[in-house]
Amino acid sequence: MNDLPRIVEALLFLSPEPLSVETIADACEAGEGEVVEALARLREHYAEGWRGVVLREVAGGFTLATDPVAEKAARRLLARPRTPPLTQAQAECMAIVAYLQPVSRPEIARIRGVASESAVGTLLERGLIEESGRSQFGAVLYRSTQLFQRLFGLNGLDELPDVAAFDPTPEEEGELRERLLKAGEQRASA
Amino acid sequence: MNDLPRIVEALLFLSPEPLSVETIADACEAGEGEVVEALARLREHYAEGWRGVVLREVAGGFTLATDPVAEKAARRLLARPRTPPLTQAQAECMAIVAYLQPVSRPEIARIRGVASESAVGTLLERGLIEESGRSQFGAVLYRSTQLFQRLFGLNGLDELPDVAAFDPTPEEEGELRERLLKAGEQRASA
Amino acid sequence: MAVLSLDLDLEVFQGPFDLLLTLVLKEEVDLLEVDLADVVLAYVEHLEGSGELDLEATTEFLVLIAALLELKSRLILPREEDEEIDLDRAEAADELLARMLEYARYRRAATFLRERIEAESGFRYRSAPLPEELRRVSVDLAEKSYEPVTLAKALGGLLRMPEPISLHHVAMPTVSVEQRLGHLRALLSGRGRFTFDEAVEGADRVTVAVTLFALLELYKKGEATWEQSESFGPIVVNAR
Repeated sequence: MNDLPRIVEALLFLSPEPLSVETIADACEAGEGEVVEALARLREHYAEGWRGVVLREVAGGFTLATDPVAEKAARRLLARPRTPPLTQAQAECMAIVAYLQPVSRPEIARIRGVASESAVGTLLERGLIEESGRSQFGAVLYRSTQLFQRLFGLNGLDELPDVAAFDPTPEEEGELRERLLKAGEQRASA
Repeated sequence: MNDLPRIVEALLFLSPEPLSVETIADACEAGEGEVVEALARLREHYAEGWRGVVLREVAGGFTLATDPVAEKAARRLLARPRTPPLTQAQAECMAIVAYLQPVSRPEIARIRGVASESAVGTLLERGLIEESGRSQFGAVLYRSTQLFQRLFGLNGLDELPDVAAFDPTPEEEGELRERLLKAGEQRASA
Repeated sequence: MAVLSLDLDLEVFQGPFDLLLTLVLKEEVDLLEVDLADVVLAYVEHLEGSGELDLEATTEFLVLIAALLELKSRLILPREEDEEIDLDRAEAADELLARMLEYARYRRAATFLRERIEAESGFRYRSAPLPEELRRVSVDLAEKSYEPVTLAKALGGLLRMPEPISLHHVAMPTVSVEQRLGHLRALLSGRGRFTFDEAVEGADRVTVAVTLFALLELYKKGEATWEQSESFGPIVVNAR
């Protein structure tokens, strides 16, 4: 039994990009002729008509893609926002953007006292925040989205709860942003 | 001809995370019974042995993964090492979190008898554990993640073997104690 | 070299480490009389001699020595006067064994997990971006999933000023056990009786700690005893 068609299928499954016969042959340490043959066998299997995934030949080579029969279900599945619980880092970044928007990534990092790339990236990817122009120094600014308001059950940003209840120093006067930055600087140096 | 198995296959192909029967049923607007049946049909096809992709049940849902037969070729294609193995320290911390979660870092250190900062840090970074609130004394608590279940091929935490299974048996324990004592007597009388 | 065969040459005991453990477990050697600092020194010497650091063995050693230290400190400071020390000792030996067994449990569980991740490493999951037409998330499908109060809490937490950094511990300790021993002996011979607070009046934390250590040494040598009528109450030291 020849494993090559199986291996080729696995590579096509994993790769986000179409694969050329040459690339596949290199990865499998096989001849291009053998790969062409393996692809032909795969094509047969995929052509049987019961599959939800199809083998396509496009400009750059071969790739697997979903059959249009699944499009409606796919949209229902994937268009629904994913809402795993927020980690502490994500919640802090989300709070900073929600209360101080528009706010830049360096500013978020300064307030938290730690680099916040990955948390901000996740919030962007989940559609909770979005870009909103650039600061005078050229840094990308972020603001919260409609989706954010929906997922937190808010009708507007003015419905955000008062921070004072969780503020350890309510008697202190001053701008929220400034005080956050000050605390952040101390955290960063701690 | 029923399209459901095809659609389910397409959804599994697209989704970045394992899908529960319920989620699939929602997306397909089908009954859970039908989905279970469709999954059974898919499983048959995938079990035929010529496929490079397998249907797996992990982390509370179904997902597609490549068969280990393709591992070497996949590594060459993606130039990405496979999941790095765990060091002994990491594995011990992982075991303590998996079994005792939520558990704090001092508690992990108490059981292991040594500070475990760096191993816990690596597990956090690799997404195998995550924070889960704080203990009554203010220590951060940790729990295992979905990714942990996926990488260890577990369909749920209940698939972890009973931790008592790793206890020395009463005989072994008695033997251990006795051996220590006997060695002591011999040396003491020598 | 296994930790258990580490050779020890102590005042009350000569032989390998595992024999010492055995004798402590059998209560044939009084843990109170074992100088654990010497055990640690012997191990450090052994490490220096071998020139390499075996992490596993060192971990094992630390677990054992930590358990012994905890036991010993409990023996030195009985919680209630009328509590039988012998009872404590038996309990303590059992606890040492229990702790070793608990660690053994998770060591074995760790082996299981390592084998498991190894066996799973051949399976790879797809992580390709979604096709363009499926990338838009629908706001209409969104339902309330998070509590707004978590945001206020997160932001409020960020307003908390961290403690200023203390450089206190950087200063080199200049006080030795010998010095504090001298200080305590002077107090003992002068008055025969004093409180711990008097002995450390105006001293910094390191000095307080070293003084406590010196006091334990005096007790061990039979020069002093102490009493404390209630938790956190004054500690009265008497010449013996």
